[in-house]
Amino acid sequence: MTKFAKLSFKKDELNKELSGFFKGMLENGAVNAVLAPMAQPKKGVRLSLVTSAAHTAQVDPFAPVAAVSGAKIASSLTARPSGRKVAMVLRPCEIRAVVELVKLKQVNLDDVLLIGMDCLGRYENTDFAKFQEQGGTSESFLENAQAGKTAMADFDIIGACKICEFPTADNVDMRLCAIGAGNGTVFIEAVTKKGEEALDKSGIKSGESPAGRDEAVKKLVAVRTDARDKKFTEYRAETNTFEALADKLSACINCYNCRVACPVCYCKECVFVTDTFRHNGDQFMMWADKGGMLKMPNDTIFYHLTRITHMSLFCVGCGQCTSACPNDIDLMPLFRTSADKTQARFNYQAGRSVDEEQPMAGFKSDELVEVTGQVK
Amino acid sequence: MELCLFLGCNTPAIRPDVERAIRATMPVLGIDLVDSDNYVCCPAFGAFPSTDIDSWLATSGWNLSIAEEKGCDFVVQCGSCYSSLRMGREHMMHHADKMARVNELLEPTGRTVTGKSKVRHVSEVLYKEIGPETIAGQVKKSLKGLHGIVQYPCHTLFPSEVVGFEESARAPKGMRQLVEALGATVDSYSRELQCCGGAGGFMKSTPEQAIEFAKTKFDAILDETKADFIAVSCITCLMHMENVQNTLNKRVGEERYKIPVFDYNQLLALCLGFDPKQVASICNVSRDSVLSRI
Amino acid sequence: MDLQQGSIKDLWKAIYNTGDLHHCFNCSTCLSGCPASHGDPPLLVRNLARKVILGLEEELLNDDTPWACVSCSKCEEMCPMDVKPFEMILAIRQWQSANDETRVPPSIVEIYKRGYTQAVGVNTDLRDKLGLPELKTITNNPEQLQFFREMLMKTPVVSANDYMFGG
Amino acid sequence: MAEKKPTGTVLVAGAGISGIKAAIELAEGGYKVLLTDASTQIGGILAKLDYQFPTDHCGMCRMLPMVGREYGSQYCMRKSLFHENIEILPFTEITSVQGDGGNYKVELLKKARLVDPAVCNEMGECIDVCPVEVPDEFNHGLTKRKAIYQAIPHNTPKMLLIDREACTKCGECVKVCTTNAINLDAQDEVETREVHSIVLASGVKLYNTREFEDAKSYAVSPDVVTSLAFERMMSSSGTYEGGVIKRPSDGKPAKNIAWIQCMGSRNRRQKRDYCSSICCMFALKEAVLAKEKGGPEVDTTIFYMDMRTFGKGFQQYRDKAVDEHGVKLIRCRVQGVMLKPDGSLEMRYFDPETNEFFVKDYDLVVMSTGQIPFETHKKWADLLNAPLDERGLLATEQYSKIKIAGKPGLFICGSLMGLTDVSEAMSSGIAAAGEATNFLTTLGVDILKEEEIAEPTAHERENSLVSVALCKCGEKVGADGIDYELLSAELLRYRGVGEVNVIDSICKAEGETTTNDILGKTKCNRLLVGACQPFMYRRKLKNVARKAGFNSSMVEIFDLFGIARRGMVEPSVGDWTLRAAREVKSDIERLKYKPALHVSTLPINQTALVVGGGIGGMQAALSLATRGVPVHLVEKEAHLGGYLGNQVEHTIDGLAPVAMASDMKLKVFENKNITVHLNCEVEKTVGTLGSFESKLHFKDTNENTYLHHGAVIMVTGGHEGATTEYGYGTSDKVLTQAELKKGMASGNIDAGGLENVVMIQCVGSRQKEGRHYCSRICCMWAIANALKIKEVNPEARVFILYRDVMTYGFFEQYYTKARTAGIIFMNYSLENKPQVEMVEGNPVVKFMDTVLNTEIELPADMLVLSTGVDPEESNQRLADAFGVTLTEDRFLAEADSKWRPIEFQKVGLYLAGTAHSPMPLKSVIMQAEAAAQKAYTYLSGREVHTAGVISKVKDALCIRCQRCINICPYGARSYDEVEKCIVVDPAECQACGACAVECQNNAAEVTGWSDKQLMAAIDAKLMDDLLMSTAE
Repeated sequence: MTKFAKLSFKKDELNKELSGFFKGMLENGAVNAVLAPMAQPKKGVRLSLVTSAAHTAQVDPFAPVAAVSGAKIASSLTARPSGRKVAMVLRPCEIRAVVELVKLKQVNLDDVLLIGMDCLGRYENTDFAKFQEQGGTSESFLENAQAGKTAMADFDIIGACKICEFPTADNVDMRLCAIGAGNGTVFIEAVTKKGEEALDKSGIKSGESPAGRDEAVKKLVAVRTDARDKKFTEYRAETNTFEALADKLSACINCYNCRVACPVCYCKECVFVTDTFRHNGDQFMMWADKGGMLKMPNDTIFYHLTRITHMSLFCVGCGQCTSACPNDIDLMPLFRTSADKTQARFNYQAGRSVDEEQPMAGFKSDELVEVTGQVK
Repeated sequence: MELCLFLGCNTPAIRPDVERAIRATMPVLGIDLVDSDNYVCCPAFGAFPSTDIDSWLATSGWNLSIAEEKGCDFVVQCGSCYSSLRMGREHMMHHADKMARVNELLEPTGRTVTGKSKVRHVSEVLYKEIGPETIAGQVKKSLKGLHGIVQYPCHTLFPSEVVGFEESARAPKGMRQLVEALGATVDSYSRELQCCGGAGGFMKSTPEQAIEFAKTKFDAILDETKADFIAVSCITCLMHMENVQNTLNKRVGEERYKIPVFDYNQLLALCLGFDPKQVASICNVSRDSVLSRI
Repeated sequence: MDLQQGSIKDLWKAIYNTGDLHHCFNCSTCLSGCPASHGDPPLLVRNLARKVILGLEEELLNDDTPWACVSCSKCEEMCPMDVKPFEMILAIRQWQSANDETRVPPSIVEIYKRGYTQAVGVNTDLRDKLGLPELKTITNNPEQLQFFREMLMKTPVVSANDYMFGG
Repeated sequence: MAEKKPTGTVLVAGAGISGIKAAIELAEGGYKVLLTDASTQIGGILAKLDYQFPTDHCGMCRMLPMVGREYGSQYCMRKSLFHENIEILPFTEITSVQGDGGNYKVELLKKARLVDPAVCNEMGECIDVCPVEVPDEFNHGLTKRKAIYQAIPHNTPKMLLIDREACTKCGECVKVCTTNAINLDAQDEVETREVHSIVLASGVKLYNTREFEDAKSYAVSPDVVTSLAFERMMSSSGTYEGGVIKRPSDGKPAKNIAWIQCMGSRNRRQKRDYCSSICCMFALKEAVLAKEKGGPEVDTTIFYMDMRTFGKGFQQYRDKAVDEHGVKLIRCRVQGVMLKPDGSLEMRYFDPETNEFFVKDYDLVVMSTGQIPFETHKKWADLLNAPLDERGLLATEQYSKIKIAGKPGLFICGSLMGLTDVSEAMSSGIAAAGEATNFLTTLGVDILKEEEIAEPTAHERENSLVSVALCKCGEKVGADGIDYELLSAELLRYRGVGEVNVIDSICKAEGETTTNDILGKTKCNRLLVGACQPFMYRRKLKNVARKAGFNSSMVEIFDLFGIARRGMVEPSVGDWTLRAAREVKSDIERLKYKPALHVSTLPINQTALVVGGGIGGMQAALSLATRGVPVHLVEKEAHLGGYLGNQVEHTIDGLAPVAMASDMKLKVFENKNITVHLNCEVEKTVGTLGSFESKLHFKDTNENTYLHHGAVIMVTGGHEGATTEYGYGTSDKVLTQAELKKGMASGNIDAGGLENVVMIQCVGSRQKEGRHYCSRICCMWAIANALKIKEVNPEARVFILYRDVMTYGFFEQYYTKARTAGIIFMNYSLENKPQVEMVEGNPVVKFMDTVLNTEIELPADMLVLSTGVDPEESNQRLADAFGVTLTEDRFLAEADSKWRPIEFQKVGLYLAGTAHSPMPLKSVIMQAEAAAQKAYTYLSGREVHTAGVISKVKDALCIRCQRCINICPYGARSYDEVEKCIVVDPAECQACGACAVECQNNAAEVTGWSDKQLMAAIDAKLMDDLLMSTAE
C-alpha cells in the first residue's frame, strides 16, 4: 500500500507548497540534489539541478513544457555517477525513456529518487512562451486540462501528448498526483520504500489519499487511447506507399536534430556521421547515373528508416523528434505507428519494466522461427 | 510314401467325413496311409498335459510307439493332436530322463519309444511333400470363381521351432497356396491370423467373451472379403467356426453369418472328384452354396 | 498382500522349475495378443508369471484363468525372454491338479476309461454310412486298454486320485 | 641433417560422425588421415538426421574445430567434409590388413563410381535421362532414385555415381554428358596403403523391417517404418520435404503415430539380449518433432519396456516430452500390428496404469530398431586378427572402451562400442584420436609441417585496384553458361578493376603457373578469383597469391562456377553472363573496401591444469604427461583417487577401481611432468586459451599459489547422494548401496543371515524436486550388490524396486543375469512411491505392484537405497573460478550436449567424467582421454592461430550498453571493469555477427563484413542493369 500526502494550496501557491516538499528533502538529507523543472529568471521553465535548498522556491513541475527530454539529462547525471543522491522530477514519458536507458546501461538509478509527475500534456517551447505571455500558469493548465481544455487561441498541446496513454508514471519512487486530485489540491504519493523514507524526511505529513484519482486517470487514458488509435489509422493510410512516406520526409535536411532530441537514441557517435556514410565523389556520381538525378543530401529516408529499425523497439512516444524538427516534419506518428507493431511482436512495451529484457538483446536460437524457418 | 494316420478323437467320432476325405485323397496323391491301431487320446492339452508330465508323456509315448512300430511318421489333421504329440516328442527328445521315464512306464505294455517317427500335420504333407503344383495338376473339379479365406491352425505355427514348418510362422503361406491350387481366389483380411478361439477353456469359461472375440473375426471376413467359404485345417477350427456362426445368428436374430466351413481335405476331395455326400456331408452351416458351384 | 505371510519363496520350483521363468521382465508381450485375455476375468499370463515368482500359493490355487488358455502358443512365439509362457500355464495347471483334486480335469477320467475324450469306436453309425473302415480302437481292445490303464495308474495324478477312476 | 621421418598416418575406417571426429582431431594434430567408408558417402547415420534432441536441430557443424577455423574445415558437415590432412575415400572397403600397429599394410578396394567427380559438372542431365528406377536406400525405399544418382541429396559436391547392379548400360547418360565424366566400364581399384595406426569407426548394422523374422509381426504395411526411415520422413531433404508427416501408403497425414521400442533388442529368444541404448531418446525426440510438425492434434504414443533416459539431460527431455508435448508413454510391448482394410494399423495393448486392455488404430507405426553388432565385430576380428570377447564383441583392454586388447595401435570408437548417441560418438572419436596420438608419439613419426609462407604486407590504405581472375573450370562450363570474353570486357570497364584474366583450370598445375605469371607482373593490390567450390580451394589459392605478394586478406574467392551452372540449367532465364557480371562487381566492391585481417599466433603456455585427482583426473594427467606436456594436478582432498579410487573395490563389469587407482597414483608420482597439489582448490582463473593464471588456495595452511597454464581439464567427480527418505538414518537396517557394498566387502555385513532384502532405486532421483537426472550407475550397483548377496546366500530373497531398469547397452546382460539368479524386479511409479514403516525394528516396505495391481507389503531384514550420484559441491566454486556455468543439476555445463560434450563454450577449458554427468568408470576414462586429447591439440607445441575474421570493437563508437555481451552465443565478449570497455576474446569469437547486428552504431563489427563493404556490394548489384545495357 502506498502512502499519500495531501498538499492543499491557495490560489497561485501550488509551486510554493511543492517547493516546501523539495526543500524539506534537501534540508533533511533525503537527497543531495533535486533535478526538476524550474522557473527561469525571466521566462520559461527548464529542468535544473538544484543543490541548495534556497533555490527550491523556483520549482514548477507541472509546467506544460519539456524543452529537452529529462531522460537525456538523467543519463548525463548518472551514466558516470556522481555518488550523490538526486531526486529527479520527470514526466511519465521521460521516466519510461529512463527505464529503457537503464537497460542500456546509460542511466544508473542507484542514487536516484525518481519522482514522476502526472502529465496532461505539454506545449511546444515557443507555444509555452506564448502561454506564459497570455497569463497561463501550471495551476490554470492543470485545472483546464483536466476539463479537457488544453487548446489556447492558436496552439494546443503537442500531438504526441494528445495520443499518449500514459499520463501517470510507473517505476518511480514517488508521484506528484494532480489528476483527479480536486481543485486546490495535489498529492504526493510514496510508491517505494525509498520514496516513503524520503517523504518522511521531507517533513510533509502523510494521510488522506485522492479518492477520485483512479477513475479520472482511467477516463483520461480511454480518451487518449481512442485518439491514438484514430491517429494510427489515419497515419497508416497516409503512409501506405513508399512514395507517400518519401513525401512525408521530403523536407528533411539531414540536420539530425530529431536524433539529438530523441531520449532513447543513445549512441555516443551516430553511425551516420562515421566513415560508412562518407562517400567518394564517384559513388554519388554512380547513384546519380542510375536515375539521372540524385536528391541531395541523398540518404534522408535511409536515415529515418535506420532510426526506426534502431529505435522503434524503445520508442516511448514523447514527441521530442517532432518538436526538434526545424522543418516541421511530424516524425512522432511515424515512430509510434511502427513501434506499435514492433513492440507488439515481442510482447514488449518500452518503459514498462526495468526487469523486462529488451527484445533481441539476447541470443535465443528458437526465436522468430517463422523467419528463420527452423522447427521448434 | 507311407504315413501313419493319427485321427484323434473328434474326427472319427464327430466328423468322420473329414476322415473319409483324407482317406480318399491321400492315395491319389501318392501317400499310403496305415491306421494307428490301438492309439489313444493324443493327449489333449486340457487332459494329461494339465495334470502331470508323466501321464502326458506316457500317453504321447504310447501313441508314438505305434508309428514307430509301423516304421513311418504320423500324419495328423487335428491341430491339438499335432501340437500335443510334437511337444510331447520334443520333451522326450530333449530330456533323456523324460524319455527314460516314458519307456519305464511303457515297458509293461510291451511298447517302447525312441522318437524315430516324426509327427507331421496333414497340411504340411500337402504343402511341403506333395506341393500345390502337383495338387493343382490333379484337380478335376475346380473351385474357380469361388472366393475363400483360410484359417491357419495356430498349433501348426507356434512355437515355430517346435511345431512350425512354414518359412515364417508370422507370415504363413501354405494354406493360401493350397487353396489357390484348387482354383479358388483366396481373399486376405485383417484378422486372418487371429486364432479361432475354439480350443482350450476360453469358450467354456467365458463364452460371452469368446463369442465376441470370434465375432470380430467374422465381421472382418464379412466386411473385407467376398468369402464363399472358409478353409480350415484343424478339427477344432472346423467345428468352432461353424458353431460360432450359428450362435451369432441367434444373437443378431438373422442369418447373417452363414459362410460354409470346410476342412481343406474336404475341399481337396471334392476337387479330385469325390462324392460330396461322402467327403463333406456333415456340417452345421450349410455347404450347399459352395457344393452347387463346384 | 503381505509377502512374508502370503508367499512361499521356492514355490516356483514346485510349479515351473526352469531357468526360463525368471527371465520374465513383465513386458506384457504375452498379454497383447492373447485370445483368452479377452475373457472375464482375463487370462493375464504376465501376472501368472509374477505370482509364480513371488510364490503366491493361495492366489495361484484359486486362479481359474490358466484353464482358459486356448493353447495357441502365440505368447510362446513372441516372448522376447523365451519364458515359454504356454509351458508355464500347463505347469500351473499341473500343480493345481496335484494340489487340488477339484482341479483334476474330468477328461482324463474319460480317457482312462475308454482311451479317448469322444466315443470313438462306439457310435459308428456315421462312419458306416460314409463307408469308413472299422477302427481298431483301444476301447474295443480290453487287453490294450488294461495296459493303458495300468500305465496311467503309475502316474502321479491318476494314482493320487484313483478313486475317480473307478478302481 | 636429421633423417626425414615418415608422417604419422592413421586409417579411420568408417566415416560416420565418430570416425569423422577422430579424423578431424588427428588431422588437426598434424597427422595424415585416410578416412574410408564402405558406403557411397560419408556421414553415416547422422547424414539422414535433420534433428537431434535436445535442441531438435542439426548442429553437426559444431564438431568442427573452433580455433584456427580458417585453416581447418569450415563448412556444413551434412554436406561434406574438407580438410587438407584428411583423404576421404568413400565407397571403399578394407579387404585385407597385414602387419601390426606402427606398420600396417592395408589393402583398399576402391569401388568404381563410374562417374568421375573431378570432371562431372553436376548438371544432373544424366539423372533425368536414366530410365532405371530403384528404391532409394537413403530414404529407406520410401522414394525412388535412378541408377545414376546422388547418394545424399544435400551433399556438396554432389558426387554422382552409378549403381552398377541397377544400371542396364543403356548409355543414355553417356550421351548427354558434356564433360565425359561417365565411364560405364570403369573397374574397381585395389590399392595398398601403409598406415601406422587404425581406428575402427564403422558403426554397426541396424535392425530393419525386412530381413528379420520377428519384424514380420509388426511390419505389415509400408506404414510401419524404422525410426531411421521416420527421420527421412521428417527431414527437409526427405520424403515429404520437411512438411507434414504422411503415411507412405496413401499420403494421408499421419495423425496417430506409435513407436514400438526394443525392436530387435532386449530379445533373449532372438539371441540379442542387449539394449541398443539410443532408441528411447530417439523415439522421444521423434515423437516431440512429430507433434511440432503436425500440431497438437497429432497423437504420439511410445510403447516401451524401460524408458532408458540415462544420459545428461535425458530425463528432463523425457519429462518435457510428456508434460509439455503430451507424448504418451505406455509400458507395454505389443505382440504385433494388424493392418486394417482402410490402411490403419491396429494394436492391442495392456496399459498398466489403468490395468485395462485397449485397442487403438494408428496411421503410422515406427519400429525403434536396434543394433546387430556381432557380425560386424566378427568381420573386423577376422580381418585384423583381433580378439573377440565371450560375447562375440571385439575385446578391449580392461579399462578402455577404445583400445583393442593386445593390439597396440588399433582402436575403436562410436557405435562399434555398442550403439552410441552423438555425445558419446564425439567423446569416443576424440578419445580414439587421443589414444592413436599417444601411440604415434611412441613411434617417432612426424607430423605434417605447414608450408611457411610469410604473410606479405597488406596495402589496405592504398587506393584499391583489383585483379580479377576467372577460372573456366576446364570443360565443365558449357556453351549455355557464361561468355567469358564478354564478362572480362565488362569487368575491365568497372571502376577499381585493374585487369581481368581468364584462366583455364586454376586448381591444376598449369593454372597455377599461369596465375603466378599474371600475379608476378600485376600492378593491382587486391585479387578476386572466380572458381568452383571456394571452400575447397581457398587455402591453396591464398597461398598462391601470397607467394606473389598478396596479403591473404586482400584475396577473395567466389563461386563463379555456381553461377555458370545455373546458367546451364536454365539457359532461358536471363543472360547469365550479365548476372555473373553483377555478382562479380558486387564481390569487387566488397573486396575493395576490405580491411586487412590480422591473424595472430596465440602465445601458448604448454602446461595443463587438471582439476580433480580421481581416476579420471589421473588418467587425463598421465595421458598428457606421457606425451611430454607438464601437468599440474589439483586435488581438494589430502589424497588422490577420488570416490571410486578410494571407496569402490569392484564394479559389476569386473573392474577394480581401488587397485587401479593405486597403480595410477604410483605412475602419477613417478612422472616428472606431473606436479601434484593436494588439499587445495582453484579459487580464481584469469586468461584465455594458451595463457591462464590460476590461484590455488590451500585450505589447511591458508596459503595461495599461482599456476600458469595453457589449458584446463576439470574432472571433479561426484559422490553418493544423500537422503532422508525411506527411514534412512533411523535404523542401521536402512542403508545405501555404497554402505552395503563396503559392509559386505569388510565383512561387517553378513549376507548369510539375510532372508529378505529390498532395494529401492531412484531414491530422490529422476524427479523434478531432487536429482532431476538418472545417475546411470545405480542399477548396475544394485544388481552387483544383489548378485553378491545371492552368491553368499542363495536362499535370500532380493527385491529390487525400480522405475526403469537402466542397464543400457551391453549392461543388459547383468540385468538378465540378476533375474536368472532369482532377483525379483518390481516396478513402481513416481506417483506411487514405496512407503516404509519400521515394525519391530525392521523395515516394512509397502508399494503398489504395477503387475498384479495390488498393494504389496515386503518385510525386509535390510532396506538398501540407491541414492544416486551427486555432483561435487565444489563445482559451484569451480564454475565461478573459471567463469563457466553449471547445469540445473549442478554438473558442469558443456558447450553443446551433443557435439561438444567435453569442451566448454570457453576455449581451452575441458571437462570429463562425473563433472559432466554420472557415468560408469570406463566412460569416465574415455572422456578423460578425450579431454586430454583436446587439450593436447593446443599444448603440443604447434602454433595456434586466431581467426582473421573475428568481431572487433570500435571503442570510440561504443556506448558500453553491453547488449553485445548478452547476445554473443560464444561468450567471446566481456566488459573490462578496469578499462571500462568491451573486449573480444579472439580465440572464442566465431564471427557469427550477432554482435554486429545488435550494435546500433556499428561499434561491433565483424572484420571483412563492414557496412561500408556490404552497402557498396548492394549498390553494385542494384546498379548493373544500366551499365550493362550501355556496354552492349
